[in-house]
Amino acid sequence: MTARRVLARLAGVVGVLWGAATLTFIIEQLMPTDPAQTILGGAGSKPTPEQLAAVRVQYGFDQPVLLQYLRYLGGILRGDLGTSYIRKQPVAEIIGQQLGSTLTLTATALVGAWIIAVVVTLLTAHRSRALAALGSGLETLLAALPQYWLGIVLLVVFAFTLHWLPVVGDGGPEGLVLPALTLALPLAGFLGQVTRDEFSSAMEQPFAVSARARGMSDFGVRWRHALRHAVLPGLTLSGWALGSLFSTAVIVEAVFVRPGLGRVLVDAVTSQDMPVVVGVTLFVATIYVVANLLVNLAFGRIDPRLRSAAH
Amino acid sequence: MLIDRPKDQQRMPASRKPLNRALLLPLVSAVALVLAGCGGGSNGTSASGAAGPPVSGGSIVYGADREPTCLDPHSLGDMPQTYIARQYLDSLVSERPDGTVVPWLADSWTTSPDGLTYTFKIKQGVRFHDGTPLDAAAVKANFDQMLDPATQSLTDTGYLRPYYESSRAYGASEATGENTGPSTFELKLKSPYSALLPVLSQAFFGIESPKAMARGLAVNCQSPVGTGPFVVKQWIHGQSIELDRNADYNSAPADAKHQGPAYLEHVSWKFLEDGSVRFGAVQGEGADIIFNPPPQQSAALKADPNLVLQEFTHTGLPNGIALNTTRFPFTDTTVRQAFIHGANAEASVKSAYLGVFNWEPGPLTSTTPFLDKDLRDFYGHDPEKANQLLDSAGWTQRDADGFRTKDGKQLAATFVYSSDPGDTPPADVTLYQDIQAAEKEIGFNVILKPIPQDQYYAAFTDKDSYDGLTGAYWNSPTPLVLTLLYSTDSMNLAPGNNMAWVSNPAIDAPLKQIAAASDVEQQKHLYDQVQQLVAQNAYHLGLYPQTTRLVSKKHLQDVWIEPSEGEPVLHDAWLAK
Amino acid sequence: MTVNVAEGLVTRTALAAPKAKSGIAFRPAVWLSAVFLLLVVAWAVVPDAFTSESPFDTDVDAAIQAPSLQYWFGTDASGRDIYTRVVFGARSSLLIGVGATALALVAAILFGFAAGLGGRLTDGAVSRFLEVVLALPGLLLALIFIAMLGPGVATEILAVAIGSAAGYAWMVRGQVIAVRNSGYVHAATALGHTRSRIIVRHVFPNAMRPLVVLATMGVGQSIVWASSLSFLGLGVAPPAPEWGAMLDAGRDFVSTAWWLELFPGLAIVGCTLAVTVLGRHLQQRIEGRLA
Amino acid sequence: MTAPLVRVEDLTVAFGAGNEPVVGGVSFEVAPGECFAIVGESGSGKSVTARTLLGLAGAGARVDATTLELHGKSVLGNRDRDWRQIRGREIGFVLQDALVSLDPLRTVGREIAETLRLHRYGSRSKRRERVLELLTSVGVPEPELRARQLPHELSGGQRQRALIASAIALDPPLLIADEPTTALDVTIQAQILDLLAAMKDRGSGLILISHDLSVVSRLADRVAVMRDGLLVEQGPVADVLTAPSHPYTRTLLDAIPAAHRKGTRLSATALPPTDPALIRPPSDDLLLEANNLVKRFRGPDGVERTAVADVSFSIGVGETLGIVGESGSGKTTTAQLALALLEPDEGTVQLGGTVWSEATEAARRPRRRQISVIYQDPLGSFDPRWTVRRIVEDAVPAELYPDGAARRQRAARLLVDVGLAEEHLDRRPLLLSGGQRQRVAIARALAPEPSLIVCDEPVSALDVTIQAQVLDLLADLQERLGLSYLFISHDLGVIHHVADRVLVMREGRVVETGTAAEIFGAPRDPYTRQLLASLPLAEPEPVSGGPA
Repeated sequence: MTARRVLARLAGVVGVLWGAATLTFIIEQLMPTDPAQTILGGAGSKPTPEQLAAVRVQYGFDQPVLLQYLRYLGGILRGDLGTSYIRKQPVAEIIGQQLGSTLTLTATALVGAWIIAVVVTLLTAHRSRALAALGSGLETLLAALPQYWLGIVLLVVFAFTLHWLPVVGDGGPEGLVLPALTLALPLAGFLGQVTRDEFSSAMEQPFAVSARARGMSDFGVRWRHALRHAVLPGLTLSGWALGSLFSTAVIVEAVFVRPGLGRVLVDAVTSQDMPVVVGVTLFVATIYVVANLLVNLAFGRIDPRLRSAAH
Repeated sequence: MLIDRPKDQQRMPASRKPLNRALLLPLVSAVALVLAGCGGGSNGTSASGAAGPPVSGGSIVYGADREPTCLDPHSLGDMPQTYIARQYLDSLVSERPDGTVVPWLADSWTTSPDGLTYTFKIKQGVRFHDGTPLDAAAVKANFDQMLDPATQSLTDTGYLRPYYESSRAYGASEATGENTGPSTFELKLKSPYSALLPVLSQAFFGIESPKAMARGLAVNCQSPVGTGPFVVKQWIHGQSIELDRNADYNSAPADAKHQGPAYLEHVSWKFLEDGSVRFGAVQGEGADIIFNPPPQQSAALKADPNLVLQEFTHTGLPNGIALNTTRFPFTDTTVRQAFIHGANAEASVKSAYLGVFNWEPGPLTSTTPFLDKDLRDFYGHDPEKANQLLDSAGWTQRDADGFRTKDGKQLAATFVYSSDPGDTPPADVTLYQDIQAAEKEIGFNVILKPIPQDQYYAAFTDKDSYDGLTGAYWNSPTPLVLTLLYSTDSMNLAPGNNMAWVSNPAIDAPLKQIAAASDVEQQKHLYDQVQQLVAQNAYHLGLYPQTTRLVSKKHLQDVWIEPSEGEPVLHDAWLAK
Repeated sequence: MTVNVAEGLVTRTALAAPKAKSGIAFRPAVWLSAVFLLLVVAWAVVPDAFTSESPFDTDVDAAIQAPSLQYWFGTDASGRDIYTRVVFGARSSLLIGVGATALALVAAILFGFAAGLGGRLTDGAVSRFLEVVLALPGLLLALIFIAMLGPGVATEILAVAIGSAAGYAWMVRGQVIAVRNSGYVHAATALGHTRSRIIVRHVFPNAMRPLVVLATMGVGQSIVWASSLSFLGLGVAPPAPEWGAMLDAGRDFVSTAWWLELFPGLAIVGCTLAVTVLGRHLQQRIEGRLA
Repeated sequence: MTAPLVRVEDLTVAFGAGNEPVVGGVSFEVAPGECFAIVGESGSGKSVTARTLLGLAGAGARVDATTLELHGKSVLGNRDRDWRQIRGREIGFVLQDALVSLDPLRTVGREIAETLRLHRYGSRSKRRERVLELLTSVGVPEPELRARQLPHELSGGQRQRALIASAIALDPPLLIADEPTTALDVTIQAQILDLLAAMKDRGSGLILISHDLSVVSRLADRVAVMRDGLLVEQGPVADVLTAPSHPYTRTLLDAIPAAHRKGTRLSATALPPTDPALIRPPSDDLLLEANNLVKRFRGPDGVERTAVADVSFSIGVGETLGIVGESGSGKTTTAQLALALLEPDEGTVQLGGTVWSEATEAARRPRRRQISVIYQDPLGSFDPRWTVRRIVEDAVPAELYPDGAARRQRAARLLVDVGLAEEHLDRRPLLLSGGQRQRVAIARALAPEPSLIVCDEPVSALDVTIQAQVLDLLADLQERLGLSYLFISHDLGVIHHVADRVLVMREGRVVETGTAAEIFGAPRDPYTRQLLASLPLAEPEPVSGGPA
C-alpha cells in the first residue's frame, strides 16, 4: 500500500469523524427541549427565569450557533467533550468509567462469535447435504434471534434454574459468560453464513484440487487452505460487526443489569443529556471507523480481490 | 418489582406525632398503644440471638432497586437517598418504634415551657470521617446548609421552613479552642412544633462535616462526609456505592443493638433495577440482602428456608389515584363516585400484586392512628350503582366503542404515570390496565398516558397536566397529613401536596380545630368527620399501602428497619459463619 | 482465456438438452416459512377470524394462568389471553417491519441511485454522507428520533428505517455501479440508445433485483429492532398488544410464568426466521435463473 | 520391457445413478519417457479420465475398469489413505491456470514445500533448499524473492512454472498436465511446452490433456482422440494428425483456422439465403480511419500507464482488418476507441469520412447504427432478464422500422439468418450454448444494418468445431452484405484465416502492419517472427492446402 493511499485513507477517516461530529451537533440543535432546563434538574424543577438566563450565558447557549459549533469542534480536538448536564461530571470521565465493561463485553463477544462461526463451518460446511443443511439452518436461526429474548432465555436456563452461572456478575469472568454469549450467538449466525458460502466455493477452487493432488487429506485442505479464504470476507466485516455489537450491547446491558456505555447512552438520550449522547456517539463512531481502516489496510496486501473490493 | 416511592421531596413535611406531644405525656399509655401501630408493623428484626454472639468481619452486597441522584440527603431528598444516607450519617436524635425519641449525636436536650426553644448538648469526642471534630458550630453549619435554597433540598426546607426562627452554637469547641461548658446548639421556632424531634431523627437531617459541605454541592453529592458507622469509599455510577467500615465509630444511637464500630468491614451497595435479577441474586451468591423483592417471587420467597423477609408498612395516605376536582370530568362529584365504584380496585390489586398487598381504599393506611375503618363501602366495587350515578348525571348515550357520551362529548379522563420502571413498576402498569378495563364496563373511557420521569414530577404542581394522577401517596406517621392533602391553605401555600386540588371549607374547619384540640376523644371525632367528607366526595381512590420489604440471607443477623422513614440499619448487622 | 474450459462445460450441458433449470428442491423449511408467514399476515389482516376475544379484555381472576385448552398460550398479569394478544400484535409488528423496510428502501434507492448515477462529485458527497451515517450506531439514531418525536408507532417506523437505510443505500450504490459498468450497458451505448433509455430499461431493473432479497430479510430485522425498542420501554405504550411490549411486561415473571416471555418471543423469532429463509430461497431462485 | 507406467483397460466413470457414463470404456498405456496426449472438445471426458488415475475423478464418481494399474500395481481398490501415498510421490498433477491453482493467500514457496512436507521430505531447512532448487530447475529467476511472494505478484509464465515445480517436487515418475498452457500467451506457451518436453526427455512419463491440437502436435508422442466419453482413435502423433482414420478427427483438423487461408470453409455448415434488402454493392472508399491514437489510464495505485501509443489504421468497405497481440497489448482499447466508447487523449477517428471521435455523443448517437460490436463473452453483453427475441428487437432501429410489428418480424428474420431455430427465440441466453449465444450477438450486431462490425475476441471462448461454424458464418455475412470487420484476437491462427490486412500490436504500439500474406509469409519484425514461431502451423503438413 503506497504511503499516498494510506494518507488518503487517514484523511477519509478524519472526514467521516468530522461528519459524525457535525451530524450529532445538528441533531443536538434539533432537540425540542431547552438544555438550560435540563441542566437545572429537568422538567420537574421550576428554575426562575434569571437562573435559566444565567445558565444560558454560562454554557454559551445564547451565542450564535456557528460560534457554538466552532467551540464544540475545538473542544473535541482538545479531547474535552464537555460536562454532563445531569451528572455535572466531565463526559470523558463518564466514558472512561464505563468504557472498560462495554469494551470487554464487545471484544469477548466478537471473539466468541468468530470461534462459534469457524467451528460450525469446519464441522458442517461442504459435507453431506444433511450436515450442510443442519449447519446453515443453525446459522439462519442464530441470526434471527432477538438479543434481549435470547438473553432472558439464557438467564432463566443457566442462572435461575441450573445455577451454573451467577445471575449478577461481580466483574469476574463468570459474570461475562452469559452477556457475551447473548451478543455472540446472533453475530456468529451472521458471520457463519458469510464464512460458509466462501468456504464451499474455496473447496471447489482449483488450488484445493492441487492440494489434494499433492497427497493432502481432506481435513488438511479444509484447515490449511479453505478456512483462510472462508474467514476473509467475515474479517472485512469486523468493522461493521463492532458497530452493530455496540448497538446490541445496550440491550444486553439492560437485560443483564451490567454497567456500560450502552446504558449510559440510553439514560442520556431519555433525559436529553446531550453532551453525553454526543460524546458516546463520537467515541463509538471512532472505534467503528478506525477498526474499518485497520481491517482494510491489513487485508489490502494479502488478497488482490480484496484490494479491488476495498475500494 | 415493587419499588418504593422515589423523589419524596415534593411531599410536604409531615409531622411525626400529634401536635403538642409534650402535653399528652401523662396519657402516654393509651396513646402509645394506639401509636404502637404507627411506625409500621415491623414484625421484628431479622432472626437474632439464635446464632450466638455477633462476629466481627466480612463484607456484604446490598441489592438496592434504584440509584440515588445525589448522596448528600440535604440536596433533593428522594427515598433511595435516605436509605443509604443512614449508613454514613448520624442524626441528633433517634426514634423508637413506639414514637419516643432517644439521644444520638445530642447527649441531652431541654425544651422551653412555651415549646419554642430547644437546647441540645452535643456529644463530645466524636470526629467526622475527614477528622474534623463534631461540635455545635458543625451542627449549626448543617442547619444553615439545609435551609439554603441553593442546595435545592425541598424535603428539609419543607419540614423546617414553616417553623424555623433561628439557631445558635456556643460552648466548648475543639475547633475554636474554647472550653467553657459543653458544646451547645440552640434552636428557636416561630410556633410550637411537637414533631420536631422525630423529624430530626430522619437521615434527611444527618449531620455532615462542614469542611466537606464547603467543597460545594457537586463534590458533596459524590462523596459526602459524616460521622456514621460506614464511610463512602467510591460511587461507581450505574453500578454500586462502596462503603467501608468506620473503625473509630463511637456515636451510635441509644437504641442501637451495640455501641462502637460496625461488625461488617465493607458494604457493596449495588443497583439491581431488574426485580427478577435482584431476587435471583439473593437466592444465589450475587447479594446478601436485597430491597423490595418483586411480588412475583413471593411464593419462591416463602419456600426458601435460607431467606428471611422483613416488612415495614408506612403510615399516611395509601398509594392510589388522585382525581383532579378542577378538571372535566372530575368536577362533578357523582362522576368521581361512579369512577371509584366502577374501578373494581380490590380484585385488581389482589391480581396485579398476586396477593402480596391487600386493598387499602384510604383515606389513611391501615397502620395510621385515627383511621375510620367503616368507610370501605364508599370505595367498594358496585357497577350497578356506578351506572345509576352516571345515568343520573346525564351520561345516558353511548358512542360506537360503547363509551358514554353527553351532548356529544365522550366521558373520558387521562391518567398520567411515569414511564420510568423505578417510579411505576410493571405491576402498577398491570393494575392501571385492569382498572381501565373495569371502567370500560361502565362506559368510562380511561386513557393511560406514560410520561417521562421529570414531566411526571412536574405534573404534581401543574393542575392542568392531568385528570387523574397515579402514584399519589404520602408517607407520614400522623393522620394530620390530611391537612396537607385536602386543606385550601396547603393547595395555595405548598402546591404539589393537595393532589386532588380540593378547596372545601367543610373540610378546612375541622382540620384547623384538630391542630388546636388536645383531647384524644375530640381529635378522634374531628378526624372521623374529615375522613367521612373525603370518602363522600371521592377525592382519592386508595389501592395499596407503601411498604418497605427487606429480604436477607439467614446468616446475615441483626439487620433492622428504623421507624422514621423505614431506613434499613446495617450498623448492627453481622455475618454468622 | 481461462474461461473457455468452463465455457465449454457449460456449452456441453446446454447443448445436450437446453431446458429450464430443474426446480430447486422444495425444502420443507421453505414450505414451513411460507405457511407461517401467511398465517402471520392473516393474523394482521383479519385477527378476529382467529380469536373470539379482544386483546384488551382483562379477567382479574384469571391472571397468570398456564397454557391450557381454554387459554392456548396462557394469560398475562391482567388475565388477558396471550394467544389473542399475539394474534393482534401481528398487525403492529408487521406494520412496523414492512413500513420501516419500505421507507429504508425508498431512501436507499434515492441515495443509492444518486451516488451510482451521479457524477464523481455527487457520488463522493453521497458516499461520504452514507459513511458518516453508517459510523453512527443504528440504535442511537433510533433513540434520538424517539426522544425528539416521543414514542409511538410512526416514530418507531421512522427510527428503525433510519437505522437500516444507510446500509441498504450503500448496497444499492454498489449494485448500480456494477450494472453501469456491465457488458449489456456498454452494448446498449454502442447501439446508440440514449442514456435515459439505458437507465430505465437496464440500470433500474437490474439494480433493483437484489433489493427484493434485501427487502425480505430487512423486514425480519426491522421486527427485531422494533421489539427491542419496545423492550427498552421506548416503543408502543401498553395496553397495545405489541410483541416487544409484551416481552417487556413479562420480564419479571420470567422464572415463575415462562409462557409470558415464550410465545411473543417465538412469534418474533418465527417471523424473522421465516422471512430470512424465504429471502435466501428467493436469492437462490433469482441467482439461479438470471446468473 | 519394463512394466508400463500406466495401464488402463475398459475404464468407465459415471456420476449419479442411472445417467449416461461420462467415460465409457477407455483403454490405453503410458510408458516411461513417453508423452501420451488425450485430445477432445470440452465435455469429451478427457479430464475425468486423467483424474481417475489420481482418484480425483470427482465427488460421487463411480469408477470401474478391468485393469487400472500404476507401475503394475492395481489402484482399483484404493482407499483414501492409499491414494494419499500415490498423489505427489508417484504422480504429479498440473492444472490449467496457476493464478487459481496456487492458493492466492499462501506464498509460492509454502505451496511448493507442501508436497515435501506431506511426504516427510527432510527437515525444514532441507525443504527450503529443495524449493529453491526446484524453482531454478523450472527456470524461475531470483528464486529466494519469488518463494516469499504471493502468486499474484509473479508474471503468468513464472506462476505456471512454480505450479509445475510444486507438481514435480518429489520427482514423480508420471506427470499429468491438464490444459497446462491454455491460460498463457502464445510466446510463454512455447516456453512451458519446452520445459515439459525437457522433463519427458529426463525419463518421466507425461499425460497431456488438451483441446488444442497445435499444442499436442508439438509435445506428444502418441495421441488419443475422445468424444462424448469414448476413445475414437489412438496412435502415434504423426499418423493421427496427418492420416486420421476416424471422421471426427478429420473434422477437428479441418476446423483449425490456422491451417486454412481466408476463403476456405472450416465447417460443413451452409447458410440459408440472405434477405435481399440487405445486400449492398461493394465499393472501395474508406470506411473507418484512425490517426495517431493515444490513450492513457490512471491505475488503482495512481500510476499512469499508456494503453495505446500512436496507433493508426484504416478499414475499407468489405475489408477485414485483423489486430493481433498478447494480453495487455492495447487491442481492446483500440477497439473501444474505434467505437468511440472511449475518448482518445490524442489522435482522431473518422467514420465514413466525417469526424467521429471528436463529435459530441449526441451527434454520434444517430450514426452509431453504422458500426456494431460483438464481444468475447456474449452472455455478459445481454440483459439477463431478456429473451433472445427481445434482445434483437431492441437493436432494430426505429428509424428503419417505425412500426413495432415490422421490427418484430425483422428481428425474427435476422435470428433465422444467423442459423438459430424457432425454439431458441423465446428462451433466455443463459440456457443457450456458447455458439448459439454468439449467433444471437451477431444477429443483434446486424440489426442496425451496420457497414462495420468490431469483433473483440468473438470466438476465443468457443470449442474449435463451434469456432469454425461461427467463423464461416461471419465470412458468409461479409461476402453477402459487404460488411467490414475490425477483428481482434490473440489467436494467430484465427487472424490468419479471417484477415485481409493485419496489425501486430505489442504493449500499446503497432510493431508491424501489412496484408495477411506479407505478415504470415515474410514477417519483418522480430516480435512477429517470434509469435509466428510459436504457431505450430509449420509443423506437419495439414491435409488440405498448405499455407498461402
